[in-house]
Amino acid sequence: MTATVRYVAEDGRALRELPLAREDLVRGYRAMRRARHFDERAVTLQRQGRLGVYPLFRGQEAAQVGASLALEPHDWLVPTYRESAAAITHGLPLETALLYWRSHPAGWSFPEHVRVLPFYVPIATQLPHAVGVAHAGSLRGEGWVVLAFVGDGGTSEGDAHEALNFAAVFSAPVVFLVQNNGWAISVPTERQMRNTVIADRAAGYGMPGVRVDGNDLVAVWDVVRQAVARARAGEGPTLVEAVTYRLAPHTTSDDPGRYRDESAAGERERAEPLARMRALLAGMGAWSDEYEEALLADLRAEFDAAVAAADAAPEPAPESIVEHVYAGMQPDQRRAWEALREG
Amino acid sequence: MTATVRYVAEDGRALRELPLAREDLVRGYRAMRRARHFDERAVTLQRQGRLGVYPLFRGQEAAQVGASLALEPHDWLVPTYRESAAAITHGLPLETALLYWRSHPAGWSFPEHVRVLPFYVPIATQLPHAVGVAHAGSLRGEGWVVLAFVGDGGTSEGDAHEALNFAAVFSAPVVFLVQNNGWAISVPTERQMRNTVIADRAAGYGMPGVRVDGNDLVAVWDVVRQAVARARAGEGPTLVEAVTYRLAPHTTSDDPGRYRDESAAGERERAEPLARMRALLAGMGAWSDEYEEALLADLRAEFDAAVAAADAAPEPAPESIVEHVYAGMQPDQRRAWEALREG
Amino acid sequence: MRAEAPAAETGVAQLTMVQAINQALDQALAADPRVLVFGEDVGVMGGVFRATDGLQARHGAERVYDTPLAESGIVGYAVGLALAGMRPVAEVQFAGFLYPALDQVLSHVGRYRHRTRGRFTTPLVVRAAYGGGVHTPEQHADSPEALLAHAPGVKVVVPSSPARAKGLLLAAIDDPDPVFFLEAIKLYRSTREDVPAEPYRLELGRARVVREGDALTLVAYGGMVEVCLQAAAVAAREGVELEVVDVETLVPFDEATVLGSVRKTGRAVVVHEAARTAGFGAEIAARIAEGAFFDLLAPVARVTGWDAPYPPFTSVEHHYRPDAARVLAAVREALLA
Amino acid sequence: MRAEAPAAETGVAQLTMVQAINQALDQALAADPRVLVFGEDVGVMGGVFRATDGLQARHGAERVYDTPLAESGIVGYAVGLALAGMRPVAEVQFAGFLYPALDQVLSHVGRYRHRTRGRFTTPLVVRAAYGGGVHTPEQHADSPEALLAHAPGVKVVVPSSPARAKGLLLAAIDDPDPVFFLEAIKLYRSTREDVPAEPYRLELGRARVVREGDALTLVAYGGMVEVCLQAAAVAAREGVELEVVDVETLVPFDEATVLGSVRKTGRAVVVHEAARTAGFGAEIAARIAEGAFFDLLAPVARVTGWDAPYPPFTSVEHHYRPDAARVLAAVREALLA
Ligand SMILES: Cc1ncc(C[n+]2csc(CCOP(=O)(O)OP(=O)(O)O)c2C)c(N)n1
Ligand SMILES: Cc1ncc(C[n+]2csc(CCOP(=O)(O)OP(=O)(O)O)c2C)c(N)n1
Ligand SMILES: [Mg+2]
Ligand SMILES: [Mg+2]
Repeated sequence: MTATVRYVAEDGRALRELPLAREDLVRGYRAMRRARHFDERAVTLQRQGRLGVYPLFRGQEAAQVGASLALEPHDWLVPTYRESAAAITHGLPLETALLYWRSHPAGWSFPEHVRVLPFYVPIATQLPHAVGVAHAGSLRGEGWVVLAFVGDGGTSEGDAHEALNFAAVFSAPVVFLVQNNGWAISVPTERQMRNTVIADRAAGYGMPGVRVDGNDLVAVWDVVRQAVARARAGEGPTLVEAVTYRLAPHTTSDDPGRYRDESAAGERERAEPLARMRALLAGMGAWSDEYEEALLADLRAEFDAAVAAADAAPEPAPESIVEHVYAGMQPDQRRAWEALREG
Repeated sequence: MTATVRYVAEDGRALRELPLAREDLVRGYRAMRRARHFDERAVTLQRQGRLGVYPLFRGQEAAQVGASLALEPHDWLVPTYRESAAAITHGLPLETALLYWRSHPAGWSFPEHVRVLPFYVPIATQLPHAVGVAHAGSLRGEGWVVLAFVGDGGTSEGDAHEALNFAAVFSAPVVFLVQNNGWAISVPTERQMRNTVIADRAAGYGMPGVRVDGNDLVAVWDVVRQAVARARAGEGPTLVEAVTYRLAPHTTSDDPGRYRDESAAGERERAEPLARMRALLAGMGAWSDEYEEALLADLRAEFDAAVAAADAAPEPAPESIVEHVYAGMQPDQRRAWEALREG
Repeated sequence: MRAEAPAAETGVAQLTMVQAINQALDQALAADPRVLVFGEDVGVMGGVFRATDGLQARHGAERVYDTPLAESGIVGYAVGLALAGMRPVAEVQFAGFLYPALDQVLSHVGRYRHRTRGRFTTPLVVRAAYGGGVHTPEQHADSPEALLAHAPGVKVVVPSSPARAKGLLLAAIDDPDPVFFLEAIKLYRSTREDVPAEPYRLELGRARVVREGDALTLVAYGGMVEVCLQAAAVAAREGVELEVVDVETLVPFDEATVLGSVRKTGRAVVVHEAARTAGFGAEIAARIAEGAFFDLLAPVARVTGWDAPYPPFTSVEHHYRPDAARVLAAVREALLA
Repeated sequence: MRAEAPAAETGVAQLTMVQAINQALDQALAADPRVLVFGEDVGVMGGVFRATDGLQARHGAERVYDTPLAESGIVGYAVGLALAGMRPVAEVQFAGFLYPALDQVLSHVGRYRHRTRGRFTTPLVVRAAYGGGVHTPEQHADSPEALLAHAPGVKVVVPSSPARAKGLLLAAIDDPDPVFFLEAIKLYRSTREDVPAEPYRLELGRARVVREGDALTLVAYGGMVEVCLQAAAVAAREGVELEVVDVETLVPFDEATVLGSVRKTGRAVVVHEAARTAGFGAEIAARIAEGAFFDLLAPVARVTGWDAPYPPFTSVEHHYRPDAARVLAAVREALLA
């Protein structure tokens, strides 16, 4: 059974020498804080009816942010629906993310320079795409690496298996990041699989498997950084399992009280990643309440601006729903387009 | 990396104490010889135009027969198209097998008492069925175990993964027998997967994985017998990898000269399972040329009778192609049936 | 650990469709020990729509349980259970997530009986929520009934109301053939109707005239029946009586009832929310045009989703799904022809 | 290690369809470094039908290669390659093995452009052998074109001859949209035809009148075009001139050409070998019945595979696939109407 990589204890103590420079630790914390702020504000917007169904990531900031920080800007990030934190860390504008969750078309066309594939719904189907993008990069000598996310539940789908095998066979520069957050909606990892150490699957595919404390930003960042380096050096894929916890409901529509004991939530909250990182930084003298306040003020301003920009996006026209079906509009779509335009 | 279980050396020497009684060793050899005879005669029939495309199993007799002998009659066998040897060992009448490969409907309706699912074509799709049959058995307390076959190539399909995971989660009484015969048509196992030790995948699913010399009847039989016992005792599934070799073309339509060096065939033939077993028995004084002759005479007679019975099967009526679509004939099929009957 | 038995099975109650489905499952589990109910989140949680709410508590975790997150596995595993004599009732959360299972559907579910000449059969039910109209996330509003209808050997049932859903589901579970049971999300909770408390079965393979009229026949199923009835109510105010046929079972298709209606009215508009091209409406229209040709006074029109994916864009998604206005526009055109 | 360059690209040669396809792939690989050819057994072996014969030797194992045995993986991986700017051309050995990939097709291939408003596109080609008539094993004779046609965003092309196959395949590889390219197994080697040696492209989305006539229109594609031409030849001997339209591109469908022909002849018979119910013939028949209603003199008939799986039973399988006799029987009925 694979051991779990960890650098920082739950109380914020460094367990051994940290592989990251002080500035990086601060940068990592700031990015996590930014993500948490996004999540909290997004939930508020959702309650106000200003976003659609929103999948929260509370508790998974270290896993998502740590992994994303290991990328270069020209690397690709392949998220699931839950990876808003990862996506904004890798450059997706907040405004775009908000419009996405508002199900506004302007949120679905990610800016040209942002190397993030769109969030998607059908579980695990993005993983073969990740392998294709990665392999295209090595065939063309692009030097990019692909970071592909999937959940514990998602590992059960056939596509997860096929993608892992393709990646290994083609030695594709891709890092699979499984966030084992304990739940697939109401199904706990123990009922999803018999061996809940997902990193143990890597050996079967002939790739390295690493299990990391997914609430330890330092550990995730470092493990993924090494996996990215391997991929970039042409040594092929890695399977990283980040053990974390979905502190929140599955989405804003979910009521976890129906299937799990929410009274244990307090204990879980103690293991959450932000407090740990903040304690580490505070212990090093690298963070303070004043810093926190200043950061929050910045984040509020940034988010407010993003909301304002999102609100300014023009309403889509009815006929837009039959645009972009093919590169050129075909007769059937043309007919539909005209009918929709007439109203 | 998993070690390979072996009891009998290629030259027929016992490498350690054998776990099978002398009568069983003889029974095993006789069953393999019977299978080989079937295969050889089937190829001849195919060349005469009296069978359709036929997937040979030459070289895989120990894997198929050894595994099947580990079953009780009330256990289920779930074959791929290549498992004629396994199927006839588990009780499928030769006549039915021949009619199957003649693509005659009478060969597709296996006798009621024979617990063999039909041969099938779409790779790996039978594995979830095997889990369902197994789980049904444990839910109803039937006490049956399911032996499910798949090839090295077949392990790449998503269904293989989903079935292994379901089996582990439901602790279903099923034994997965992967025949790693080196090839998936023209694709060698090394290009099918990066780690060619398929048994290494078992750990990821939380089930035991065993690699066995698939050309050693004793080893296969014993390993599968243990796996069946575990399953029957409620301890869940096992993944057995039998390492063997497809000595023959993929099917009677295939020309392996297009993709592999057939000059190395002699060396491969030396590792084939029948000679090894015969040498073992001969060394023990349990087999002789006379026994062999007598057995062959029996097998010829049995096969001739099966061919005769198969030849006597009445030609299907044209309208039969729209029968058995639903339990009761529905209007659309009725219309088709009448049109076909009128001709 | 089993919870108390459900209330006595007499009388009627006003139920939503999801409640009626829950009751059908409950009664099937109680009546037949071979019945198993499984899928993603159907156990403790009771299903994303609560269709299996309380069933695990009442019938035990051996008969009502969660599976891993893998639809091909779910349907393939159901095939195995059925082959071995069980009566599996699988839930796939949304019909758009049936796609990974289509290989099992096309390769096995519909083929097993035919290829084995009746030796092996797969009496199973797969339930899935389909269709739009309630602002679900992307791919949660798909309507893939035409794909299933093109798999010979498979039956396809799409109920249009609580009482029909209950009786059809109980019939589907008893049916010797595999049945895909598509439940319009829009109908799950939108209306209630009197549903008899005792178990009852409604015959599969029968279309129904749900409103009589002489001017034109509207042919629909599932969530579109209500839309057609709305349209018919509007038309009636203008003195035009539209007949509405609820197909209910897509396969086997009840051609006689549909043609009977069209022969009477001389005009037909077929309505569904799936995309138009190669949708099931094409099959219905083709059959009408062939079988009722000499009685037709106007071309058979189709009012359907457009030839585009169901749009994931909330503020405009309602332009995709047919509504009474679009149906009436087609009716008007057909009446002028 | 690259083999010699192919012969100079001038003149014409009598090629089988599989040779014409091989040539198209060869020329696409030569012309565009973004083109990749992959699938099961396409590398060293050159494909189960030899469509990729010699391509790996000529273009290198980096551009022509085997994949693991997993069709969902193949198509999903192709999506990724296309997203990243390559022009993947995947082979799926038989169309019946596309089923595991349908999730990728329905969830992604046809949806990516639409959902991302054109930001991401998936210009890829998936080739697959389809159809019966040559005694292939079970599930090797399936015709799933209707399933693909019901995935908006996907184009579906079914060539009917060597020369058409070459030009359509080169156009498909260049096309900015994903194209499913179904090749009738029956046609792979059955006939030869003059095929220009140089690369050329035939426009997608155009049906063709391949034989003119005035009595009735036969509408078909792929392997059924030849059957319709045979039927037309027989009818001509009896003095009845049938028009034959080769649909060629199922999606986007060239309604104008098909309707134009039917408006002229007043009668139509649609022919395909897939099962009838919810087959693509329903779409064609529905469009004709709607669009040419006032010119129709007889109901639009469909001659198709029966509503059953393609039978795996060799001695009777030919009763499944439409032949000239069945087409002529439908023609006769339509002419009497
Ligand atoms: C193919 C498919 N099946 C089912 C669903 C419904 N569904 C959405 S999220 C989810 C659970 C996913 O769990 P996991 O992979 O662990 O990711 P997490 O939600 O925990 O981030 C399910 C079943 C889906 N979106 N796609
Ligand atoms: C879904 C599917 N894809 C492709 C094929 C074509 N095919 C038939 S056998 C085969 C190779 C199988 O290899 P393996 O699983 O190793 O079994 P073996 O033939 O060696 O017994 C392939 C690709 C198929 N039958 N089904
Ligand atoms: Mg999870
Ligand atoms: Mg093999």
